[in-house]
Amino acid sequence: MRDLRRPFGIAALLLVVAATAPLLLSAYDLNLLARFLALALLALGLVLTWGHGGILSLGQGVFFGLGGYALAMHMKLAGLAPGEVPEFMMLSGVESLPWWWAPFAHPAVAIIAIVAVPALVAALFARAVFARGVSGTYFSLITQALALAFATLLVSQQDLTGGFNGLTDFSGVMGLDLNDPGAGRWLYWLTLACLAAGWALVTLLLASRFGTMLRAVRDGENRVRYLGHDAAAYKVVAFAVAGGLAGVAGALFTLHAGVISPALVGVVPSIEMVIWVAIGGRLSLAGAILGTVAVNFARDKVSSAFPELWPYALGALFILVVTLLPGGLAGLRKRA
Amino acid sequence: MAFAGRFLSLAGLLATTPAIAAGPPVKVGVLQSLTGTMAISEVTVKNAELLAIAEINAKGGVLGRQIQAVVEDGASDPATFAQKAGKLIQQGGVVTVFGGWTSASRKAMLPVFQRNASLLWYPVQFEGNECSPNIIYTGAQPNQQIVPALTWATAKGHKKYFLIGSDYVFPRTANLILKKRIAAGKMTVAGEDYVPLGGTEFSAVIAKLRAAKPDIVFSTLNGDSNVAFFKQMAAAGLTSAKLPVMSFSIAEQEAQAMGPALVNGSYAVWNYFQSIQTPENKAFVAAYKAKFGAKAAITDPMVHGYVNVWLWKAAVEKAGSFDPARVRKAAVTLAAIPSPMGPVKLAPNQSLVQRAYVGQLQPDGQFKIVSQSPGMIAPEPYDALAFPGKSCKPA
Amino acid sequence: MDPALLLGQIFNGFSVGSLYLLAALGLALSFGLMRVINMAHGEMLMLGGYLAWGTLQVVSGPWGIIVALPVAFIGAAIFGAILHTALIARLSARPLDTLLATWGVSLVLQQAARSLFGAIGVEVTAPAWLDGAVAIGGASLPYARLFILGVAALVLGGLALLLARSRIGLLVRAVNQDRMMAAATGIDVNRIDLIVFSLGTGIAGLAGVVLALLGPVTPTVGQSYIVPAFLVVVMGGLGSITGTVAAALILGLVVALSQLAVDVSLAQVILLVFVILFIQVRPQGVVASRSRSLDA
Amino acid sequence: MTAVGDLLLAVDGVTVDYDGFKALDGFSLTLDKGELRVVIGPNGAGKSTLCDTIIGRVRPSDGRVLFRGQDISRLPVHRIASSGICRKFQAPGVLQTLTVADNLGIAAARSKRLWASFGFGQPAAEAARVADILDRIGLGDRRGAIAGTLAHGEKQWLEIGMVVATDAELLLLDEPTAGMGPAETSRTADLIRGLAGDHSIIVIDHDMSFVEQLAARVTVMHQGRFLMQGSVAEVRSDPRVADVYLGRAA
Repeated sequence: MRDLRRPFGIAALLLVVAATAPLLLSAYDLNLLARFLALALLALGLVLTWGHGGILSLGQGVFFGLGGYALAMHMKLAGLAPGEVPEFMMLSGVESLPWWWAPFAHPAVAIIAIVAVPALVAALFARAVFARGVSGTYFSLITQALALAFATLLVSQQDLTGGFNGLTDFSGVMGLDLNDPGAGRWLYWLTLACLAAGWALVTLLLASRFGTMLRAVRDGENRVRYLGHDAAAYKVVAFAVAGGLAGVAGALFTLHAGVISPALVGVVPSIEMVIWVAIGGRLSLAGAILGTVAVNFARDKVSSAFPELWPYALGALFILVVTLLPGGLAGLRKRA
Repeated sequence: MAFAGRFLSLAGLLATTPAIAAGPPVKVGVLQSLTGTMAISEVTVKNAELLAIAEINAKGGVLGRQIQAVVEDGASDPATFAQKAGKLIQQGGVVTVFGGWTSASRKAMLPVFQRNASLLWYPVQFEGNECSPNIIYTGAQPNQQIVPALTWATAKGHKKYFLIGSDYVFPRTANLILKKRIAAGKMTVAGEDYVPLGGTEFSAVIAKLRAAKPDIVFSTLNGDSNVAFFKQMAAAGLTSAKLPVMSFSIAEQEAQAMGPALVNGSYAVWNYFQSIQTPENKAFVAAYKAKFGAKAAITDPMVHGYVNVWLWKAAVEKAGSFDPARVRKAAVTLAAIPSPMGPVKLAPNQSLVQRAYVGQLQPDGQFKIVSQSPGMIAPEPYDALAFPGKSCKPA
Repeated sequence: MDPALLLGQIFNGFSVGSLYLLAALGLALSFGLMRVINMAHGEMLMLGGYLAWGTLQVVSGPWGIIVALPVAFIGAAIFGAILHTALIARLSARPLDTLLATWGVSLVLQQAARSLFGAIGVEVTAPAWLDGAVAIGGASLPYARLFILGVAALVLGGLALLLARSRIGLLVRAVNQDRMMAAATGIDVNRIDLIVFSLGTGIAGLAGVVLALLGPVTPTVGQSYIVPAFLVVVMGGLGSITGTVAAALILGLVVALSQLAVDVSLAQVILLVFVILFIQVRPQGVVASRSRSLDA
Repeated sequence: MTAVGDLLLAVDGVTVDYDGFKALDGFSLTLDKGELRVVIGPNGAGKSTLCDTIIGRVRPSDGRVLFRGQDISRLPVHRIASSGICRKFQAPGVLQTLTVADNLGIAAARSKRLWASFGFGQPAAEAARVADILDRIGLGDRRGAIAGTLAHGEKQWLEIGMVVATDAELLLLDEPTAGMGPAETSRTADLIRGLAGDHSIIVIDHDMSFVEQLAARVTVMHQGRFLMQGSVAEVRSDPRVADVYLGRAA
């Protein structure tokens, strides 16, 4: 067992720094920071699966989307009278609420679904693929196809999902009025709390025997199998945990952005999620958080000022970080 | 929201005091996709909006103040649009925003404008079914584009319609309306199919089309898919002479890029064509080409973007204030102002009263206007047949 | 069901399958040899498309498209050689990192095409001799699609001949069997990698030319075929040309036939579900050669 | 089933077919509890395939593999492994980024259940076992080293250690001395001899001096079939064995 005092100490320190943000930042920047911290929660899952498990998912947007849609469905239903359906359904000629929408009206169901649905889908998908011995590059390609299929499915079922426009225009959630000027601060605290909890969960997992087993599977999956362990099970669990984290990230992001749509869950956003972690450091939780926040702030600043340069910059980042700096920024620190 | 609204209108009151009449530049937001899949179309709208701002500035600005455009990139992503709209209003200090293209981007921005009691000027034809007090919709409502197209086709004697679209909200809603109206006219829908945005494989669609033998195809395909569709239609021997196609998303820019030979003879319905012969339009086309290159094609959404800025200027001057709440109240009571698309005015539901033109593509990449609506069409966000009982509550 | 429509869709299945095959063949070749996937493979299609367009600016006339084929092949192969030398050879032991780095290449190439040729794309006009269609049993088979089937068959035949008969083919097979052993017997394994990779990108260049007959050449033209091409590789079986051909045709037929019942969008979803179900039944791919778990 | 006497493993008429090439062709072999057996044969004789078949990495197209009287030839790999068979591969298969102690710890884990991994530290019995094995394989002072940084010979020992740590009843050692010098080889031979009795062991090798040091019964394979069986001396003097080796050399 590794000594956990140091990482928890550093995390506590970072948490104190993050807690000062509402005093220092404008409402807009605070919202932006909160949004990126929500994304960082997803990045933690990638450190677990990719960094420590050697499983590169190019379809993390799917689980992000499942969490986001779970909450968005709840918020769409929250303001409705019994028997009513959301406006987009009515406009598509759907007169009664589909059975699988109905449970989301209940806040507890929605909250559980935010974690459980993506985690369960991730587990079932991973089980189906890993149990047949398919891994490595194959797995990455299949996850990418999954992202494409999920986004396409959402778009094509417009009457049930809101289609290409996604779900938007939420008034409030579980007693919090999103139009209230103070709501942003509450959401920031909520995000920070979720991120801290997610960080603690992944840190403990990585420090436990599970973490050692996961790294062992990464190093030599068959070796571990010949030692009598069910290697695929560790990967399935890691993938499911990452899926659950992505789901929470998606739900928080939906709160901050006020929208969840297929554009956020497809092939391109899914692979960009990986670059945050690649830049921050695939083996470092702190690195992944910093990488996520840094890349997204850079996008916010650069893409408006130099729109035609941003794709070059992003592409170059992919190439350079992966070839020259596989440990990311966190790796740089260790090397120095 | 109530609190923020009151605060802003207080600020608005202060802003109207004559002392500020010749103050520092007033900031407006220009929010279009400069990157991503939509950039190709939206950059031209951005250009048109900036052209209008430059022209107004050259004539002395608004209420004696110059206009400063703050340009942001929506990156073809609804969440980014919402984020950047918030940035423009909260940090950029803009009094209004011009922008948006896809309905997805508009839907994502809508709550931001409502929450901040600000105003968005939206320039693109869309599926209707929305009226927010915080958005001015100048692009065609369904009854100003889709329905006139059907009226024209019916008059031409077409009875069997095949509906093909890219998979997003506008095509699906447009086709919902078309299906209701085709049924009401005792005509038939021969088939309906959707291709993912950007999709280029039409072999199956064309096979179904051949089997269904329609009189005309109504296409709500978008962007690259159009080129692939027409190419594969031509390869299958289905030329526009044999099977006419009416497109709702092909304008001069797309026609130019596709090679006019490919789409020659096909039809489109818009509220503006570059070929409109009025002094105002000639001046506008010349000014745009002078600024952005002689090869530029001018399209309907660009002109709506351009007109939006001028409407805003007129409304600000009528209101004597930059306050969004006062501006939008003034906007709907404006008298018609001249524009490249003819005199335009806003209806009480904050959409534009405008004419619909049916154009047929010529080998030079321009549309020949073959028909136009008998008069100005008042905008109706909700189609009476498809969505009975729905209407905009007056703001 | 209309028998003509069914017949037409079977033909379309082969037609779509031939496009998948041309897009996937290069990927499958280098994946079999090096265990890496080039995510910028779609941009090699794009490159082929723009080269076809460029060729037609110089060589107009009915046979321009025939000239464009070798131009695109050589151009894309040279680019592939550069890409391999500069990037992929350096990453060969890290297949997942290769995925990400080549994705970066793909972003840069797309944006470069945007900067050079404009976002809206360019238009390659099919020659008159490819206009029209032949009617068989009520179904219509466009000449352009028959031409593409022909190109795919020629590429396949040429490749089979090259691998089976030529000296380079022998070396490729040797490396494919056992890298270490081949290296130990004095074969320059890196050179073989380079040649196969360039050959693969060259084939993608050809695919770009024929795609230009069906649609516009845009900076993102490769993206619409690349995910199906990946699925072909997943389904085909490691390094097997036969498997790749079978997988491409099966997936082409799945897409075409499912469109008899659903729209194009849903057919794409069905495609993925089919592949996932398929690997449940046959994880080793259509043609089994080795275990799919790529470590020992 | 009928477990006769001390019989532990019976490979019964196994055929493995790789697309027409028979890597094993009706091969049979039996092994008693505690027995040390060496399997030799020229390259391509099917020695590694034999190990692969026993551990479940390849599936026989014909025949059975009985372990403690039970047919295991259809079980998944990890089930075979946890039933008491462990295999060391030709190329060292240590877990590169883990420490030496973690490598052994994973092998020594009593409970291979997933849920057992959600905890910290190591049960005392397992820790003691790891310490014991570290001493036996001579890596006591390298317990904290990252396995990937070990020298080649050390990796081989670590891997043998991992096989032993599983406490499997049957150990399959595929070329345990590949790449070792004479001194290391004889140390390895000592180590393996010390394990026999507690474990049944099949060693695959073709280094005859090493085989001699093991002083065990030898089974000779050729082209996937059983050729002969006997002591080292008997094997050395058998003309058929000379033929297959010389035949290859010629």
